[in-house]
Amino acid sequence: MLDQIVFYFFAVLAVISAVMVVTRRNVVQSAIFLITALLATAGIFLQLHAEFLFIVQVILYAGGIMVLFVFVIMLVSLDVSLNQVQFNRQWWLGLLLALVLGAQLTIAVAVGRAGLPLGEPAPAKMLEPSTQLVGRVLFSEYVLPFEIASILLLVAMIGAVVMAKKKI
Amino acid sequence: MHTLIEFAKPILVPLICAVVIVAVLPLVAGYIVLLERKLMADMQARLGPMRVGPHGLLQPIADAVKLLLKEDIIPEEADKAIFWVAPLISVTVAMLAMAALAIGPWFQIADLNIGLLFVMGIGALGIFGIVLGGWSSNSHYSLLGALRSAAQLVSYETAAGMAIVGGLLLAGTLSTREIIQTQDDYGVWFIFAAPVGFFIYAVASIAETNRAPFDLPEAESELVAGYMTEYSGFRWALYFLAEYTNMVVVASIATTLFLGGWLRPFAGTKAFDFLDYLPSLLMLVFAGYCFYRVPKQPVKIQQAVLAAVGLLLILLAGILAAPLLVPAGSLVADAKAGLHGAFWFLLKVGLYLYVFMWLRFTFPRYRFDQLMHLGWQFLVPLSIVNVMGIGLALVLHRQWGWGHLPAFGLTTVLTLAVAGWLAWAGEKKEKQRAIVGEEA
Amino acid sequence: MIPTSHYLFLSLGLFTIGVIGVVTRRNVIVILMSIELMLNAVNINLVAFSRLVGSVEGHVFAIFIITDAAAEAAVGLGIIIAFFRNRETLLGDEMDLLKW
Amino acid sequence: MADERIPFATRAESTVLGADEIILNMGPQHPSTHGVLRVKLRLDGEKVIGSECVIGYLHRGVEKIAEHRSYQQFAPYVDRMDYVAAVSNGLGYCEAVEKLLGTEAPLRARVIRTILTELQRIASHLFWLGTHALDIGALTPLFYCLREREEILKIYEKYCGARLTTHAFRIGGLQYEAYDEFEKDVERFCTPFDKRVDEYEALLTENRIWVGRTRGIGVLTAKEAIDYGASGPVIRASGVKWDIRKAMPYAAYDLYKFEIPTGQNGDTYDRYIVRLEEMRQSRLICLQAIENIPAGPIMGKVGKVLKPPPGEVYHAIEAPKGELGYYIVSDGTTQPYRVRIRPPSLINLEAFDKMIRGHLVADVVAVIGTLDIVLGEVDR
Repeated sequence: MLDQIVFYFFAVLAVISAVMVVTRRNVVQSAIFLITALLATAGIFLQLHAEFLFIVQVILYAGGIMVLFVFVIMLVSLDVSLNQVQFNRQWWLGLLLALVLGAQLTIAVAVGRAGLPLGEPAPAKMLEPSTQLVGRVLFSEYVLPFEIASILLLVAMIGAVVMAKKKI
Repeated sequence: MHTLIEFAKPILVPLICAVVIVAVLPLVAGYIVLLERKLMADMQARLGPMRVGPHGLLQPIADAVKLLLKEDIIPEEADKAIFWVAPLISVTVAMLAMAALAIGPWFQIADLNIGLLFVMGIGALGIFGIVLGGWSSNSHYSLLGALRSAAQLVSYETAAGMAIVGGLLLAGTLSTREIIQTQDDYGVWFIFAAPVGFFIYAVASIAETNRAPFDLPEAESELVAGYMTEYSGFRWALYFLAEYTNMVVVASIATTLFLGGWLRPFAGTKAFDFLDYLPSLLMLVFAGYCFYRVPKQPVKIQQAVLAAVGLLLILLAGILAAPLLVPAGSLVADAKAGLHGAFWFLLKVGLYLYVFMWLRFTFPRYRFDQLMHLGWQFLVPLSIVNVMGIGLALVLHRQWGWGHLPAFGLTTVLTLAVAGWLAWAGEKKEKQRAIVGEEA
Repeated sequence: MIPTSHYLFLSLGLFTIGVIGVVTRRNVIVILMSIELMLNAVNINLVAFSRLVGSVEGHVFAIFIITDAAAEAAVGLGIIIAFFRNRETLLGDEMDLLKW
Repeated sequence: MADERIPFATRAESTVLGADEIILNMGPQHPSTHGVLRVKLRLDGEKVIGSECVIGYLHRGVEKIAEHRSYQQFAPYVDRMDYVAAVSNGLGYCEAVEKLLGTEAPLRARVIRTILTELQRIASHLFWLGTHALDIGALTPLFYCLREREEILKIYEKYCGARLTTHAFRIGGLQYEAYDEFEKDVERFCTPFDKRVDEYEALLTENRIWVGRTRGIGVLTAKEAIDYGASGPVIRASGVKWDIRKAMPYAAYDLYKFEIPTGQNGDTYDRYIVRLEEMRQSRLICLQAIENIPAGPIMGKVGKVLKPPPGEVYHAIEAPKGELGYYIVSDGTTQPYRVRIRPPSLINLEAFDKMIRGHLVADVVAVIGTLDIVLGEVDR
């Protein structure tokens, strides 16, 4: 019961925040709603017993990436963009295509859901200390992707510095 | 009835703990402020608050009432909604971080298996309160203060995180409870195994809580009050509460990870069991001092308040002593772990905070670029070296069978050598820069 | 018990909202944020399936996606800053130069 | 200073990133502009690329008031200029008028004047040290300094009844004879004062953060210092051995031995060292002076109504902040025709822009602090 309440609460919160992200005029408000959406997702992770991912989501996504966003939003001027038209001229076309995509996915899931068993088939015991488990898998089977990801981060860091610096 | 209690038990205990924390924390923060003012006064050859209550003991309450009654000013051009929400974010996040901390073996809201990571991560969200507050005030000072603050927090979180990783390598777990248990098993606090890590965390935690000498975001003489410039009254008080809660949180992390949490000094040694009486004795000494000062108070009511404080301390002493005096096996004797654990934990937190304050009264403020230099060019490399050193020590100890002392001694010396080299190189570079600067 | 398909519906809902944001908004920062939303939706999917199958590999991939999102945000925001510095605008449809 | 570098149009929409430079207005209500100085800073990020000081918020027309007061009546007004060193202001004014009259105060009066002025120098420097350290973030030195300053103010209070705006001297000498315990009080203050200065030094001089915050900040070379007309500790820290007490001795300074401390780099750290050393030297002067205060009258032969012969005079003294000069023109009446005051704070402040350029916002307060300005004196 509690499980259901938690899930649906966070799901509704995430969807509402997501809608707010794309509709708000003020970018700062968009960013705040994005943070809420991300935190709601983190809550869903917690409900799925993915504690480590929950905290990664909070630290990295909400605490790291979004700080970057908020930082940049504050650095660039807002007053001008507040008065501009917020949507593309062909917004209806985009919306249409996006909705078509959404409909396709919905149909796909709706059709295929019969093949999906209900959740929670895995023994809960095995998943309990997910931190250790994730660590073990990450550093044994996925060591190469892990290292590649670190290289990616390094490259991104250098790229960001090169991009943002006035003169090098 | 019985089933109801059984059903409610797993929820009830954390709930009570949570309510206690939320209810008591503002009071504690107020008294930390009083303590800080008194200590500052003592170090600066003056008296500090003396008027409200005996020795200013009721000052925090008076301050709180004043702040509640103050006008809540919102700047005309401010982004009102965000201006409202920002302090709330700060406070909520700071209090949420307390959830995973184990204040004594009995008092903990939730023993998460990501414990320490949770505290760190939730603490990282506090930055939004600062940044949004600074931005929404629509003032240059606030914005600059907020940006500085954000940059500072992000920078020093790296160093603090790496320092914590060092400690976690030793503990092998993230749960706060198990970390302390591990230190009990080892028979040594991690500060002795990883002194450099503790040092890094201490410095970084001061910077993270925006305390002097790293209090640039609210550098009064430069940016007025940083991100809090436009805040007043209760909202300002919320920021203040968040700041002091954060101090308690980082002190608790340091206590848990490096200072042995709720463990008594020499917890494993029977010969030092007399230390169990120390808490009660300490309380009695304080109580005695209170009673000694009672006749010297000028007003009746002040005498009464001071006597009440003394009685409270005696009561505490009694509570702390009771488990030692009754025979083992009864419920009261079992309470020893919880009560004394909480006492030692809080004592260590208090000492850590004392060092915070001491530093604040002694040092001038860093400049922003110096702060960044210290963070990125000294603390971050050193913390990485520290992690490698601890890893090396663990390999030496576990796989090569070295003793604790040679393994950790060697790596600590190595780490210190790297620290010395880093400091020396930084100095040299600084000098070169100065020379180039003069020529240019 | 919550059926796994509910997670999928939530995920695709968030994803679609993200797509709508990307294709309709003009502000580059909002577009970037919508992309983050889409990545986030994918994460829910991965974790839900990971729960279904009973392994943690989904978590590992979610971590990789978060890493990727961080890298993307860093570079993307760097580009936005550089662009804003030169053109003083944040509108995506005015980004019509390949170099300056 | 007042050139048109900064068009001070507040660009409300200017952002930190959007514009290449932002303009930050510091003051007049700002905790560390020492009163009501307003500084307009042109910033590139956090780097100062230009500045302009806006003064006059405390202008009271002191010089104009002088033209409508008799010579004696004007004396209390000068105390209100540099209110943390009121005694020095009074000394300069009294000596200038005496010079105009062609008389000199008796030796006893001059010695007591010297003692009080040197105590004032210590008090002024103490106050400077406390606030300067506070600006840079060290809280504690302020209270140590105020503790010692309090002793000096107590001596003043005993001597003339006032602590801040003392009006201690009269034209022609002194109004009050030194009270009975005067020497003892001064000695009781001076003897342990050396240790007290050591205490401040222990807190600051070797402190890495303090050195980092002050060394190389606000550099003024010897030539620049001379060009800007700087004086006092500001010019001495640049390596120029210029002290009016030695160059053109007044009061009783020619009787005593003391050193002129100088620095080499002319940066904030050197000015700090120079001022600390000056406090030590002032203490030595006081100790020498109280050993032997000559007996005799304290008031010279000056009439009740002062009518100096027509003419003009310029007299400068070494006030704690630098050369404090009085230029007085007399037309033979009881009131001065014109009084012009050369306030050291104002002249030193003119070097501010030169000193701050290229440094960071945080250094602004350090540089304002190191100049040791008092706005009452800058604006008059």
